[in-house]
Amino acid sequence: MHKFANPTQFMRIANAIYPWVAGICVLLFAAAIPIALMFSPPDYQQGETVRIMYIHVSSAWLMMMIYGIIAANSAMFLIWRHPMANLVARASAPMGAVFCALALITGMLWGQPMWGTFWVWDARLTSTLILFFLYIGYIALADAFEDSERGDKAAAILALVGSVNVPIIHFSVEWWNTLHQPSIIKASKEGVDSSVHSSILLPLFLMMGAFTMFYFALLVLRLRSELLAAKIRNARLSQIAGHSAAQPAE
Amino acid sequence: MSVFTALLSRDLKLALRQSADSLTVIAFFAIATVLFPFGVGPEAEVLSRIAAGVVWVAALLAALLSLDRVFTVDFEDGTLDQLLLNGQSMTLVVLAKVIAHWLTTGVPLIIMSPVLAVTLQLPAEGYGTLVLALLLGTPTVSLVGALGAALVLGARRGGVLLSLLVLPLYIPVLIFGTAAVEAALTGMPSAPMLSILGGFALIAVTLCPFGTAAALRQAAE
Amino acid sequence: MVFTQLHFSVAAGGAIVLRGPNGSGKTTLLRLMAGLARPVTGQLKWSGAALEDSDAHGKHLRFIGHLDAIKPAFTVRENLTFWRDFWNTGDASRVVDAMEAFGLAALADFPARLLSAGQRHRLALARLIASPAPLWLLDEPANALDDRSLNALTRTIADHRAKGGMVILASHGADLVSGGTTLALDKFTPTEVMQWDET
Amino acid sequence: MAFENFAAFIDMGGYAAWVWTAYGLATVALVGMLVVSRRTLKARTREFEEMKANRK
Repeated sequence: MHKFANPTQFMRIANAIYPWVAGICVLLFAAAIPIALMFSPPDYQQGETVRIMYIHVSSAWLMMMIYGIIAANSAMFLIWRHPMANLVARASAPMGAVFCALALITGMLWGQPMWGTFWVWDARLTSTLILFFLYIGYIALADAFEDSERGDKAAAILALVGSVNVPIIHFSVEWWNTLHQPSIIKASKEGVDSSVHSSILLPLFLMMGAFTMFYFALLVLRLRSELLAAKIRNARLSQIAGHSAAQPAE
Repeated sequence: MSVFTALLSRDLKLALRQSADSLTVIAFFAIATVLFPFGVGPEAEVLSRIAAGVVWVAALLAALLSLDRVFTVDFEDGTLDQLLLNGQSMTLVVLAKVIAHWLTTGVPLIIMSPVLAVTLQLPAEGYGTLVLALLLGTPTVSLVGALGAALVLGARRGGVLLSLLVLPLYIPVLIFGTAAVEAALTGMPSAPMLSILGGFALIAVTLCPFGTAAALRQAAE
Repeated sequence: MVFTQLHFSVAAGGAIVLRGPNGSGKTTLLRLMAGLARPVTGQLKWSGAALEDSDAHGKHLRFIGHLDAIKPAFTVRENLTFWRDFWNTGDASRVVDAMEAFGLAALADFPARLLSAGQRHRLALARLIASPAPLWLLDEPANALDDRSLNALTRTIADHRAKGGMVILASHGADLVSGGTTLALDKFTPTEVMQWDET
Repeated sequence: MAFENFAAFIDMGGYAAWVWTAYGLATVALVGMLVVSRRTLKARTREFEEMKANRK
């Protein structure tokens, strides 16, 4: 584990697997898109709108996976002070927020034809919305300080707090939803769940795989640029330190 | 324990001397609640349906308003550095601060809530549960809020950022707090919701002080 | 953060004066020693044992920084009493001793918001006497002090050392200690905060 | 193939507006992230190279 804490080591491995990840990502997309859009059959209840589900569920999967990755890396950063873990968390957060937004929007686009309205206070949509706010809070907090190290630590603590809270929020919203929701929506939701068969699973897994690989490939790119930013910042800092120490001699 | 008692009594004394601060929060609570009848109309049926929710939301917003100053003043005048050097435990310091905050804002909010509920036509069965729910829910509000306040110390736009961080975390308290009152109104037992609120408070009191202490330490660094 | 290869220790009754230009890291070093900041690498030892728990380290020391930690709504006496109660070292009568030592006795029941900058600084320094601790970390303690207060401070530091106390202070002005070690911080090369290997 | 002809494919069983908007937005989001990330990477690489050159 500690081997990965060294940025040079980490990036050497990351750069080595990057072409593979990117390649697999392209292949998966090449397979997933035609199957999801053309070759898979429409759902007997949902009709063609089931095709939205492939990207909706994939986005939702990534927003949760990325939150997990951020929380785990924040813990590693706070406990062992691995600089790389911090960079992984910070580079991931904007992507998590985008996938979260995508899950919300595709969920709405799926809900309109199915439920007749863009927004219902469905447990999943509501939890997703709250998770989106958590992402925005994380990103805002990480960027709110003049001293970037403070932002790193504050955001890492927030991510850990969030990771305790996400299950609690999810449970609360789920419970609240069963208390308030009329049964019609529940029924149509169960329709989706019970109709999960192989013709849907294949494009779904392909799409989820493609999205996941896309995230990892982009993560490597973003890590490179975060590392460069850190180098630039450090170079500037040492210039300032050099100047002030040189002053009395002049 | 000297750390805890000294700090708690200092904060209470300060709050008493600057009682305008607490009164402002209460005034905000009242104003925010009173806005709702103007927004939804004065019909007793509508108001009594939303009364519990409105009181809870307004209480959360009022508490949020007061959180800003929990650590900011101490941070700016150097007191926080000295508190960090307490020699015993930072968790005790945090607990003293949180309890002081709860006593100076949570308790006044609870006392004020039945009065505001009257203006919103809350049926008679609801008052006991509303006060109980607030009593069990506001400690979590103070604990989680203090954590948020510690995280945004020294941040740009700290106040707005604080609400962005803390409000989503308040949703579970809000859900069960209003559900408890609703249960009481429909003649169902409200004990399960109240015990869940108590459970939240227990989780918060075991975890939040550590997080807050860590956040305060890194704020001073 | 800004120094490398810095190694020093202070014995009972000893004193260290940190000297260096602005930005050389005197404050940073004092805060590191107080446990308020953590070194990227390196160790802080107390009586030969490495300090792991920064919470407990607080009881060894008093730190007087640029910010005075004074509540303007409290009187001078209340401000001091709170800190004495908070740390709970020394008896309650020391609050009065502390005010006398720094010429604040006449102001005891005035609200601190009426104090001048110099008086506020003296009130901050009075905490050293009100609630004693073996190690004093003082950041530019001579700032804003007149000659009489400067003498009071010099005397207080000498008393503290005579009783086996230690003092580490940052200063670019007056000499407040006799026979202490001087540590010139500009000799240590500044380095990068986090070192990255070139790829 | 789930569709009889190209027109049916475009029509998506009457749900064209929803399905194509969803896929369109997903494309915009993914391509957008890729473009933004690559652009910052390039900008930072350039800045870093310039700093190195200036130092020497």
